[in-house]
Amino acid sequence: MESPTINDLNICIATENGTGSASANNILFKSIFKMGIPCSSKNMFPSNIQGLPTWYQVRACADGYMGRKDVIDVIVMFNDATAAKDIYRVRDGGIIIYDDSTPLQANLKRDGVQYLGVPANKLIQKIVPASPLRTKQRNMIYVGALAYLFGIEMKTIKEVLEDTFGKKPAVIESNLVCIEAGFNYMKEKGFTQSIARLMAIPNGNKGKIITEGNTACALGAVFGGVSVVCWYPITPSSSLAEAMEYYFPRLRKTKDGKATYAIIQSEDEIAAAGMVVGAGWAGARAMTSTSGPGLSLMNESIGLAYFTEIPSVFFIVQRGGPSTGLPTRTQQSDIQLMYYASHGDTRHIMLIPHDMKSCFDFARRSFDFAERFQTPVFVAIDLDLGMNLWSSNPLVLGKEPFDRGKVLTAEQLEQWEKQGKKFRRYFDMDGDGIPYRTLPGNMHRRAAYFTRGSGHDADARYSEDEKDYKETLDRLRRKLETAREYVPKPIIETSDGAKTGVICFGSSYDPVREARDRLRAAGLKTDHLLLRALPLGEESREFVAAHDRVYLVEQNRDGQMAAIFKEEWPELGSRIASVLIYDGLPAAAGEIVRQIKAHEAHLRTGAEEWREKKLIASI
Amino acid sequence: MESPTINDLNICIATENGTGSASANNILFKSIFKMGIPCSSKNMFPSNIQGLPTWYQVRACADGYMGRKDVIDVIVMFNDATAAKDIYRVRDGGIIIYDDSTPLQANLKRDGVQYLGVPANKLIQKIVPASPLRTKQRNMIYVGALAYLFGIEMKTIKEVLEDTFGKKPAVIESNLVCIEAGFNYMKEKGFTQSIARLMAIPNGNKGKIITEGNTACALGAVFGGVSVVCWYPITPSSSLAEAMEYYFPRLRKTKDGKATYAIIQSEDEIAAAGMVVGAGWAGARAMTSTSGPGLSLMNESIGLAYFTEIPSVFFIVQRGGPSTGLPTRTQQSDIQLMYYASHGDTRHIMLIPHDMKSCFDFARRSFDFAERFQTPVFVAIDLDLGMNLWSSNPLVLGKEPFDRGKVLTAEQLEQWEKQGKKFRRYFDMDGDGIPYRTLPGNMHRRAAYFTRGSGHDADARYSEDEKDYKETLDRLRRKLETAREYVPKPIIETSDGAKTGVICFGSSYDPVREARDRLRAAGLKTDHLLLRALPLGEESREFVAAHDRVYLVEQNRDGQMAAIFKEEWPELGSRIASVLIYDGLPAAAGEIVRQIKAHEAHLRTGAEEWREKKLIASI
Amino acid sequence: MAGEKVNRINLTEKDYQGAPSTMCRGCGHDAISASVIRAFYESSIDPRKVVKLSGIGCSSKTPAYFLNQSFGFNAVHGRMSAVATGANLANHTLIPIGVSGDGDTAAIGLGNFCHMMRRNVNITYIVENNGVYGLTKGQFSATADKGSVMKGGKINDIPAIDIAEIAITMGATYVARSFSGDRKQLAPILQGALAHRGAAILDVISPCVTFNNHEGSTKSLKYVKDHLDPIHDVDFIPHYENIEVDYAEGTDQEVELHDGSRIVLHKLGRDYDPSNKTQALTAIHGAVAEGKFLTGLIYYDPTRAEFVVEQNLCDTPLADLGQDLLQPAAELLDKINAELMK
Amino acid sequence: MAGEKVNRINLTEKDYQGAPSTMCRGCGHDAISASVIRAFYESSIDPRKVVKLSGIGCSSKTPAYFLNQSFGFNAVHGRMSAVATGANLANHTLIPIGVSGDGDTAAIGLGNFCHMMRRNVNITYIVENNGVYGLTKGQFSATADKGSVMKGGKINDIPAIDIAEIAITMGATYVARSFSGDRKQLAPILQGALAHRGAAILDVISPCVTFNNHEGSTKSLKYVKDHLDPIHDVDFIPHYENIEVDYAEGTDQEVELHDGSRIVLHKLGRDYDPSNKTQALTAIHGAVAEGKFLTGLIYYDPTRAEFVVEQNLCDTPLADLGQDLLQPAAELLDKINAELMK
Ligand SMILES: Cc1ncc(C[n+]2csc(CCOP(=O)(O)OP(=O)(O)O)c2C)c(N)n1
Ligand SMILES: Cc1ncc(C[n+]2csc(CCOP(=O)(O)OP(=O)(O)O)c2C)c(N)n1
Ligand code: SF4
Ligand code: SF4
Ligand SMILES: [Mg+2]
Ligand SMILES: [Mg+2]
Repeated sequence: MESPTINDLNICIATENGTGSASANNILFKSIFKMGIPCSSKNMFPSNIQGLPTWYQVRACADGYMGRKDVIDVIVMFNDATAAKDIYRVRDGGIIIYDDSTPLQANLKRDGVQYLGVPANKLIQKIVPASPLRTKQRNMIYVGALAYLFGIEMKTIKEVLEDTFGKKPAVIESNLVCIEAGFNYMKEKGFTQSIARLMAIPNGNKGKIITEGNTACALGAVFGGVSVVCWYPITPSSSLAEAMEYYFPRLRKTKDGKATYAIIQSEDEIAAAGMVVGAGWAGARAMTSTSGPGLSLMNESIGLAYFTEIPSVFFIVQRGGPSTGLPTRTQQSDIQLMYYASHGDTRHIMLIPHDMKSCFDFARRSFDFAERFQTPVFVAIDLDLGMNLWSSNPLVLGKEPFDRGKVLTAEQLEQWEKQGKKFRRYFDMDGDGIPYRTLPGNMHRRAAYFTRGSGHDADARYSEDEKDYKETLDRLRRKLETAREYVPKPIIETSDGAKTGVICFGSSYDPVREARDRLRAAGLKTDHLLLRALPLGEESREFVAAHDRVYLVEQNRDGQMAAIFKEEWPELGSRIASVLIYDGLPAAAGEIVRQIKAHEAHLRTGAEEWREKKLIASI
Repeated sequence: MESPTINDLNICIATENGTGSASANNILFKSIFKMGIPCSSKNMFPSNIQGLPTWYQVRACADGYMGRKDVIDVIVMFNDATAAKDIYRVRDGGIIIYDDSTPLQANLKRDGVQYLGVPANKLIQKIVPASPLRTKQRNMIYVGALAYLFGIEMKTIKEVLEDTFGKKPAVIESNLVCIEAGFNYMKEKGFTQSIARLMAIPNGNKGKIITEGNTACALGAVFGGVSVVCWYPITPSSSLAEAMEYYFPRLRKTKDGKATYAIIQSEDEIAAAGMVVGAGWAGARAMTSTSGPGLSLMNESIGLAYFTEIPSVFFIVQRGGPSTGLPTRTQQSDIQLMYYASHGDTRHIMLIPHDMKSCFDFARRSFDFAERFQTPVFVAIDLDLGMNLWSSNPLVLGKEPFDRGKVLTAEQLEQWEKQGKKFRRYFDMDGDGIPYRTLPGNMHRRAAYFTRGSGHDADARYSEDEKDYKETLDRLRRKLETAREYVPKPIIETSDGAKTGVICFGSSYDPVREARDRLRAAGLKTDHLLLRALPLGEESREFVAAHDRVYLVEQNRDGQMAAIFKEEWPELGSRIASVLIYDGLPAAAGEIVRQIKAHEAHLRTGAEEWREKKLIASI
Repeated sequence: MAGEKVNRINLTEKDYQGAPSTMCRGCGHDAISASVIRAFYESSIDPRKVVKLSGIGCSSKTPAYFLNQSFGFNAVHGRMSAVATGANLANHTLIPIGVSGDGDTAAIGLGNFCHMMRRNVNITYIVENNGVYGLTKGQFSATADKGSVMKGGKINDIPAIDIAEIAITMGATYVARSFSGDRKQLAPILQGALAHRGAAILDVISPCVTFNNHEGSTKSLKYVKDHLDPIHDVDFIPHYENIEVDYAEGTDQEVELHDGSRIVLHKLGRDYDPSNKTQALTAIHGAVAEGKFLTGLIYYDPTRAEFVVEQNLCDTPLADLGQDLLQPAAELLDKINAELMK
Repeated sequence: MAGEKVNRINLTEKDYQGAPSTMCRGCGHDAISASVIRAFYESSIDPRKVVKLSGIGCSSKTPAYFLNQSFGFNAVHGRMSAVATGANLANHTLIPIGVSGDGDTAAIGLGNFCHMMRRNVNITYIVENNGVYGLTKGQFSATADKGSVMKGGKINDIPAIDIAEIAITMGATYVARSFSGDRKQLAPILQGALAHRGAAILDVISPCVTFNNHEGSTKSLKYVKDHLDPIHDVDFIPHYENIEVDYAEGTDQEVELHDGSRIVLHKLGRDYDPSNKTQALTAIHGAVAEGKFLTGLIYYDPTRAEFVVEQNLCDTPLADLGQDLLQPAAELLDKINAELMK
């Protein structure tokens, strides 16, 4: 028998959606958090409103790893539809908690695990009168059971109930009764387990917040001064715009109660993008948020913004593609679509947050980048970052003034005239590829110009001249080159003498951190580069160049980010080996370790790899 | 004074569009063609219906190069608006033909060229009574003038007039009078020139046809058995669908006069793509044709077709991007958008014709590929191929039967059942990634299945299971790997011991051929690979591997095809140097030679190149 | 099985069922699926000749929950109308039933939807109209009424699109409105739509019990029930039933459909002629002004030919044509070559 | 310059001109541009406060050919309505004039166009309606009449979308139809539209002399002229002119606009109340049935608030707000952090 770990536990709760388990899971997770234990949660929910399977994982991890863990210690098996598979989700030696109101069916029995029955249905029938609430509150039973088994403090649970339900003592009480019923039942039965114990860490999570990337992005945008938001509902990005709908009225009203923002649910994504382009053109900080299918639809308007040089911000919360794919699962598979979005030669600035703080910061600063570079800017996250709860240090508002970019007011134009300088909308006066602009409403007689997505010259006049055209394209490329130095630099961690590098971005960060620790323990030292933006910069090149082998971890099938590295630096391309996770589940350290070890065990040259590629997909 | 070349002449005609010069230019080009001289024409027309500048180049070339030539021998300067620039388009020693009804303005004079005036306005006033026709027929004057000067036979011109205007002797006559007026004027004036002479080559173009890529593609599709065509007008692809509208009624009616096709002008590109997907699903050979902006809009539906595995063909006639860009100029800048179209992990089959015969053949076979692989297939051409007139050997109908792919009829299903085989829509029975399908209307009781763009299992059931999902993605990738061996192979030309390779595709083929000849003459032997499809195959890898340096010629700013090579074979990537042409004009050998020579003169390593990249755009 | 009722083609109503529904318990959409099953059963339509089409949304999931033996296509958001048009061209002998939502049809899909109706594409197109985006959790859709309240309290400030009004305006030839809970009305209307050749648009108010069933919503179950305004009672008489109906003079009206089936409208207190476009629109405007849901067969135009007829397609479905008919003879290419030599 | 006529803000009509047109000689679009210039001049609107918006097409090019001193945005095909909505939100003090084509608006742009009207976005939106795609060389557009003949001889087999009808149906608050050749009618209608706050939709029949001016076309110059059916003569009286007009009792009707300007409608033989939606639609249907172009101010709804008003925006344009108003105080973030600790 193993001796219990302390604060190292991975619980998976299998329920049916629409049964109110979200509330129970939330209480469970927050209670562990409130005990001061580092912890994270992952919600694997269906693209449906009621009746399909859903899994929620809560991971307590003394070492502070926040990524999903693929090894499950305990499963709460409350969904009959998936039970036959769920019993194999738990590791050998793990625990299965099930409702033994009726006896366990034969096909749900397996060896090597501990079954603990709690008659949730029976208990709940006693407590809650027949009502729609009953199904919902039945879930509180497992909260109590888990609390008893692993040592989650009832006092903390009560606190969380109070935090959650605020001024509704009846609700607090009714939930508490159910939780206690689960707790007491386990206690009465004298159930024990020996795999893990949760122990409060005083001040452990003190000062920490819990939030989702979508909320952090929304707050970043609100504090970043966005004033026109046009969006169309789509999972997993809806909650970003909805968080803005929630915070805007609280944060962005004038003294006389008027709005310093407009937030519009448009009729589709094409309209949302069009509105953003119109608003950006007219001078507002404007954004939209969407996911894969919406991004595909926005392609044409993104090209328009690129070629007419209109600041505009696109928050993309990635989900499982292609097509409708898995709308409620996570991927990083729209990297190439974002970077190259639209027809013709286009490349775009992308900001890639990896935690709650960078979600907030990058969202806030995205408008600075968009206005500085007069171009579409992507803020790229994914469902894992966007919709799961993450613990984080508090969000901090940077003190920098907004960068509104090269906008000329009527007064400045007057100055320019005096200095004999001429305002030319698309002229590269500073050699950085970025021209000056004026905003509609500017009353200077030289302010007005004509914007068009068709060929134009430096004075914004219609032109089909091949030289004008090439000049525009070259300048746009120059702008991108300027951006390389400007966008958030990667964060690099080196350890002495490591010959192997690992690169990742976004929600892979925590799993990769954990994987690297495990690899180090197994004898493989690695350096790390956390990529935070595109276009790529010199630091990334140097990092690849400095290592014999670089593992690029990403959550898609085709190694999309690796392709961008290879395009930039073909001579370094063969050092890059892709670690690819694309089953829709949040990345887990275990799989990363597995792939890297497999690769190390069987090092291949580029050409061999190419020949093998054809087989890889079938493995 | 130079002695005249024989059958080597590059004429540029500058007019205003909407003035009927198209007709004159056509007569001119066809007359030279009819004389048996290898020749080509390039039309640089505006995105406007009347009143903007347009240039038409006719190149006679004894050596048979069909690409645009950037050195102009003669310019017909019939557009006042562009005259000041046009005089510098002609090479030193060249000829300017202008209308000297009024004296030449001072700013239109330059040294080193021969001015020949023909009073077109005055002449035409005498011949044609004041009527809208007058402006139009004025253009015939320069046809006559050129005929006299360079020796285009009047008898051939007459033949061409007859071919063109068929049974309208009055029209033939009225045009002829104008042509003769130009001819006779030059003769009377005794004008001579000594740069070039056109001399008939008996049977020179015998058996050759003249057509446009859009027509060749349209015919390919019609003979390829397409039965549902849904399109939305957009230059330069409209004439592809319009050619189908022309040929369908002639070629594809049943005996009782009913249509074996439907050709629908849809309300937009999203509808066109949606209709094609619906028709492909229901079993028709279905296609659409569009250009960049339409392709951007079709992104979502393309992903749907990819993930649901529906045969569908997308003809993309590329134009100058990004955004509206230069709608009437040529580029190859939608390569990445096509190859990666839509969100999520997607890669598509692309067929890339380079001449009229391959336009026809690939268009025809695209439906075989689409049905064989149950996936979207792109036929990628560009404005230069699509809308310019090319001479070609006649189109030949291959004898192969249609490949309808793995479609199971009710009878076959019955067989399968007897053999104990089960029809599973998305099951990889053959290991090639390609599943079997049935068509709606199949009356077998096991035929029906449910198609969806969301996650599904091998039996086409809704699934969010991570294993089902990964399996589907892996199989789709496997399908692409199968396609590598299947799509048209590149055409490779080698010369003994060349260490330098050149790769190109599509409309670059002829200019590259010419450039290679010039380079050889200058001492640089090159091998050549004409790429004809994506995904890339082993032959392309071997070609790159076999050369120290490979120039990849493409008509875009960002080296989009090079990026795909680098993604596939990073270890070979640093051998590839991009030759990039992206000013909207058809590729010309001169520029290709210039870039390759410049590169040879200053060979760079990958890393240096990367550092220089930032500057390149500004050169 | 023994003793179970069968229809004319020997199928039981069960044979028209689909996979178990994953809608919320009580969702209007499930009730509509039941009516769909009923209608197909009653009309004795062979499910293997039917294609089920949809977009994306809760509503759009429902084709999986009826007619298991039919091919189905759950396309992308808002594009069912285009996909259906394509399928119709490829095989006009299939019987297409489309299910969409108010978001799918009236928001993102509006343009394509309108053009499908303009073309009079043959389809039975049901809009399961709940005034919200169900699947994305309750945002207002374009059919939410001005003043209607969202679950969170937000008030809608833009007027609703009336599906029946826009359908009539854009050229649909069979336009009806009904209520998910009224199978008695909905099933015969559906049977009529299936017998009609052309764009049959059914605006079926279908309360979303999870996100739009509260006080303040004008699409809650209660609100809808309280505001129904049926024009007439509807009966369907299939073409193969040679029934002579005894019409009450002046109260019943018969509408003959393309396949010879008939719809009988039993007057409910007012005169109404569904073939009059202006009158139909006026009636809709009147009901909307009173906050009522006008239900019944609102508009019917038997005169317009369906889309594929206008296209002059050969009788064999295009999808079934072989190379012999799809590929012109090589000599014809030679002829074209000859022309291109001129 | 001396002696040239100026308007109230001291500008000559020339000051409202744009770059030289690149339309075909005789194109209706040029005539409309001239009316636009006239209207702005007559209404003494400062061009620097105007934004010109368009999609893609011949028509959409025209904003470059008037009001040189105004900002212009020639966006992508069919999306002007969305772009205009965004610009309006960013700066509601700008005076937006949009020019689009029948393809741009009624084909690819239809969905977005409808939703812009549903929102009653403030704009003067002109559809230069020629029944064809001019810029892509003469294909049928969605406003081509059924039976109309294309230059090559093809006959259109789908009914036309009537811009005025759909505009009224979708909630536009000022809907007119006119003819490019009738500046006397068009200019005052334009002035009225500019004075109106909300979605003003002008369906202006504008013959394409190059691709749709032949026998058999129902949008040729001749055909249109022969089939005009004006409801009334129209006069515009700007708000600053305190004229008391002597109305002929029963024949003249005055319509007051949001800024106090007035439109005077002089009856032409029939009673017509532009504020009655159903009547307006009926009149359109009637005219369409007779193959006529009903012109004049067809519908006007002064009661609905424009979109930005519904959004409760602050008076300063959003685009002009500084960091002080756009960025909440750091303490507010601290408060939120505290909430997120729960
Ligand atoms: C292009 C695209 N945008 C957004 C979505 C997200 N989405 C899924 S369903 C839906 C709305 C469904 O509403 P409705 O059509 O009314 O159906 P209901 O769920 O109410 O039955 C949306 C916006 C999507 N799937 N695709
Ligand atoms: C997305 C997209 N599709 C197609 C086109 C090609 N296109 C340019 S203008 C036009 C039609 C214009 O017709 P209309 O709006 O009626 O304007 P008109 O030229 O008749 O004034 C089309 C289809 C385009 N530019 N963008
Ligand atoms: S969310 Fe609403 S529409 Fe969707 S299934 Fe539930 S009740 Fe029905
Ligand atoms: S093509 Fe037609 S619409 Fe375009 S400019 Fe010419 S006449 Fe006008
Ligand atoms: Mg809905
Ligand atoms: Mg038009």
